[in-house]
Amino acid sequence: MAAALQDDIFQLVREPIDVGALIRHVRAPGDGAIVTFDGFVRNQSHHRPTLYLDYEAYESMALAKMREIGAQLHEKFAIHCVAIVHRLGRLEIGETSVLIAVSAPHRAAAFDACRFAIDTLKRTVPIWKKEYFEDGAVWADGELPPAPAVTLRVKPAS
Amino acid sequence: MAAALQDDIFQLVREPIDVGALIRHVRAPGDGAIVTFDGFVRNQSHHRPTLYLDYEAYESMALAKMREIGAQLHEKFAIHCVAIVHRLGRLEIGETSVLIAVSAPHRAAAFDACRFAIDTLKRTVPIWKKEYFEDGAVWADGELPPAPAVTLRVKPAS
Amino acid sequence: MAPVSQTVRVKVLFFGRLKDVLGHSEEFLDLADASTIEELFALYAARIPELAKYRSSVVASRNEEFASWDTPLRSGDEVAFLPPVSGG
Amino acid sequence: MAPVSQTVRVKVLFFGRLKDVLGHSEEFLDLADASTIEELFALYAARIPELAKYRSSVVASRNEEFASWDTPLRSGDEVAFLPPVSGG
Repeated sequence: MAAALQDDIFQLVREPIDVGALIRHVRAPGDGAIVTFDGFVRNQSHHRPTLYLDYEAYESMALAKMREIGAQLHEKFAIHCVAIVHRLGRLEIGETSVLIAVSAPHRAAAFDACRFAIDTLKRTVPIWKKEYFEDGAVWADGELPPAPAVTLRVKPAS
Repeated sequence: MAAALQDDIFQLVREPIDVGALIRHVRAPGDGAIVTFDGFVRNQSHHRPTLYLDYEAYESMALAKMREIGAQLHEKFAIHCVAIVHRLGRLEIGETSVLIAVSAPHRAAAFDACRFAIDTLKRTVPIWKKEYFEDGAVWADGELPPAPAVTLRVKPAS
Repeated sequence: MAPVSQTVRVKVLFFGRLKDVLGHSEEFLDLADASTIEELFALYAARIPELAKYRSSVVASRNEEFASWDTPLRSGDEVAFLPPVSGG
Repeated sequence: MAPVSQTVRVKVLFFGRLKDVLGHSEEFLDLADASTIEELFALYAARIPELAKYRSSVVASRNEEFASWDTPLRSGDEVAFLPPVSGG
């Protein structure tokens, strides 16, 4: 697997995400395009007004999976640099929960990579969202990550 | 054609584009996703080092075409709001020439709309880029906008 | 009565490399009524032969809409000749 | 000589709704050597019957990699039971 470039960023944070700073971070004079995905807290879920959200993660594994996504981006797409930052803890309506910024010499790679990154993050990174409503809280519906069905065991030498 | 929402932005500017401000502008509590395309000046063109660029436009028509793209986005995609801003005049390496930000309740529409917008802008909006090198300047290769081949004339009533 | 031969006044704009070839970017021009965009371009190409070689890589607009070369012009029309666009 | 029956110590983590059902999020557990992740989950389901109904909507990881349910565990392994993820 290709090593992530030194200036890629993969972070879990508990403070507000500075979108502008991350876009500036991935910017370099050899590039021409940055595509950014900014996911933020909606004011409703399934037509029920949301008060706020709480995100938790299996932090060490989540960071490992985020780095893995970064490595996949460099393998699959002609990009220069990527930043993937997810916020944890309590988030208010309108606050950014995830920011992905991808720079590339050409726009097609930046679009494809950014979309691959958020799609893959939502399927594979162990982060969970609890939604708080007037009358209670529920864990959001999510996606079951694809796991190996069986272990391929190497037969021991006899 | 669907009317553009009042808070859409279509601008030609001669000052630096404030990417963060535009992302904040399209953000609304009912949305969950913003996809942004930030196109900026590369330090080379066909392997020749670029000094700077100069953009000119047929301004009134360019704005009309940008608004037309906005109307198409609202027709084709389930988005909330769009900002399309293009800079004119002299731009230095690394400066943003075009910024497109699209907000939507769901990310697929935001990605599709943002990409449609930049692809359509590059084919149809009358803006031209002159590239300045150490040894001279050239108008960049571009795309010929699709124009009607013939006029369909209504036969005058006799 | 046969109609009197008339002229129409149109505004003509050139951009990008066309502007460089022409040495100016806009002017008003009087044309025979019902002249087409094609005929308008031919007038300029007659004046500046170098223009002719751009004919196949130019599109025209009339009143800020892309227009076919056989579009007839009316008084007050604004016609622009647009080389391949390179915004973004 | 036949091998002596041994136990292995593993760290077990629960997240999201599983953590709510368990009432805690992590603990260390001693298991018979070569127990699988499936057997580990069954131990918890025996203790807290409500857990069983989550079995089909849970994936497991071993040492931060998604793992199949028949993965045998070794001493020092960190196993996590992960409900459907909802980041982003």
